[in-house]
Amino acid sequence: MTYKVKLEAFEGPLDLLLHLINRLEIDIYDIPMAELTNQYIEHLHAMRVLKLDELSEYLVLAATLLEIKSKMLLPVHEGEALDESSDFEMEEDPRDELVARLIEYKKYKEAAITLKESAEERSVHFTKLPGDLSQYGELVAPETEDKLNVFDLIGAFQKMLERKKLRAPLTANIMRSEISVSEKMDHIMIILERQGGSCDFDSLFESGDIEGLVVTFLSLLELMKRSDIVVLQDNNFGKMTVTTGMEESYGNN
Amino acid sequence: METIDDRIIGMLESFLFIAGDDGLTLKNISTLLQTDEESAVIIAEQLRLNYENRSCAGITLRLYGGSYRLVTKAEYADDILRMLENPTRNPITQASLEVLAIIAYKQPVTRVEIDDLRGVKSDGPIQTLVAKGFIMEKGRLESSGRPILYGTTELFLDKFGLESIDMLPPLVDSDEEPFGDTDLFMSKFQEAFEMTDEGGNND
Amino acid sequence: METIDDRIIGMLESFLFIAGDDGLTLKNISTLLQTDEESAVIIAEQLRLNYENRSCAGITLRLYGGSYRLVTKAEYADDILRMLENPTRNPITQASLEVLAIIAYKQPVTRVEIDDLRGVKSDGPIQTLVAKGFIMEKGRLESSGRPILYGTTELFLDKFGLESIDMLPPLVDSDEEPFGDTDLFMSKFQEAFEMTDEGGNND
Repeated sequence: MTYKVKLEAFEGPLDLLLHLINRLEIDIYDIPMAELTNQYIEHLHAMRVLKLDELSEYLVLAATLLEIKSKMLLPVHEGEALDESSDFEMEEDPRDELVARLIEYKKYKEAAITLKESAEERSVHFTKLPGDLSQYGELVAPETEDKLNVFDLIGAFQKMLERKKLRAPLTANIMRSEISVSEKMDHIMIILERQGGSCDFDSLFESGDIEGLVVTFLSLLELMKRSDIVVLQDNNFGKMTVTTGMEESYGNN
Repeated sequence: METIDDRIIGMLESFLFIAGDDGLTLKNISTLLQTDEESAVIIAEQLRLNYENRSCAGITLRLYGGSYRLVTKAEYADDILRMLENPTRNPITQASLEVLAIIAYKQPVTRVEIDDLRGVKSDGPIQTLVAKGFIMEKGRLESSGRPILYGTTELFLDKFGLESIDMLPPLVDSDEEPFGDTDLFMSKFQEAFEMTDEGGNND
Repeated sequence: METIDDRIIGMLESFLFIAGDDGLTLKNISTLLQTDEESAVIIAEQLRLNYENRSCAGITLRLYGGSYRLVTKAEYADDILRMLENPTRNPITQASLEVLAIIAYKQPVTRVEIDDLRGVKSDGPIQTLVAKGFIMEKGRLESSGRPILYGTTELFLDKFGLESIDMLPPLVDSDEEPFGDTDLFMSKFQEAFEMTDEGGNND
């Protein structure tokens, strides 16, 4: 039988074994060692083109599989297997330890899936930044008598990254859809008109998020290119002034 | 008690609103409302019910990691994602999830125990989980090498929507029966009567 | 128009909730609700009326400086001041802890860099941390204004139980798993198996 298998990434030899057991529809409590070992080694073979050091853990398990397989081939077992009543002695089964390991691992693998679902459920609930109470007074921080925990630092840092995500979008995303360069160009010209033909370069950049500032800057460049405005600077690092291009004295190259 | 004063519910809402994602513990709430914790639970539950019963409410109350937080209702998630800059959710790899599950259920636990359970080295995932603030050192094992014992953090509980570590769903085996050794034996016993061939590939 | 859909009111509440102190302009609101500004005004007004008419509401809607904001009701102002005296859990405030984390990991670092990273001014927490002796001036940056460079102190190491600053657990951005190699390995591994696989013919 030939079929295509799309394999997910394996998390280790036990994960690979579970995958094979599942795919081959093997009963985990009665693993056909020969078949499973062959399949496992076939997979290892394909993996061998990859990094060897990452394979070492897989190889250790391969050795275990082979050992179990050979133990099961011992004639004592075959003889007993013919006799139904001797099944009570299956606690001696060389596969027991492996089965126990697989089952234990599987439990946590499934718990991981549950955790992931739980995290997904949680992720549809958004919360807000704490309100700013600084205008009412200092937050009182009690004296730090005990040892503090480094992991609190990490927690604080991660929380801050989360908060930044909440803070950024509300300004940025909305702005982007709203203000185009051409709109901003009109806006700048209106400001210039109101202020009698000139204004501080900096004043155009006083508010807005990064997107907004970039749009403002692009608009200025475009206006300069069209010679609608001229940007003047008295000396290096001096204040820059934006004026409407009316003032002929500076020309408009 | 039968009728909770409207004003105290409003007060709790205002506190929770200010606290935002810091949330408030039951202790915080009872201190702030100047009441005992038992009453605080009842008031919080009434606030939650108010939100749930009001279809025009965009927010509701949740308890994560021991802290009550106001959060937006799930039904608006897509609308909110629309306005978020970078709606990609924090990806966590399968390996990290496995390690996290082991730590959550077996804590405190050493790296070696985790490695043994998974059959692979778990240094990488552990490092990631520490950096994400989901796990932390909970002391050292008093044995040779004094290995670090790991446990989960409150941030883990928050991000995974758990009220407390006791609220983790019980570990289950994929088969319906949560079986011990006896059951393992019994199922083997049964199988032995059903079929004896090693191949088992009868499809 | 006569009867406003409950859902859109809830949606507006959820948006305003997340916007917090920043608030939303009418234009923002109409964009987000995908409606015109006239309707947005009506929806916002309905939300405001809901808050005002509900005596158990702790928050309400206000229009300040062109932005709609959810705010706590005036009647709870005195109660909220209690929150200043009853800080939650940590013996050090969340804000200070954030600033301390940034300084610990990124030192030497200027106030402006810290502000940028947090997205809020950090003068207060920095002052507190200097006063507590956790951080100190470690020189000046040779650029315009010669801003102060901050770093952590011995006391910081002592209080946080660190032998040296190198003993801080590694930190990664939450978005990236630090183990590119593993992923590369896995993707190669997957590639290797994307091909046709001979299975089940080995008895």
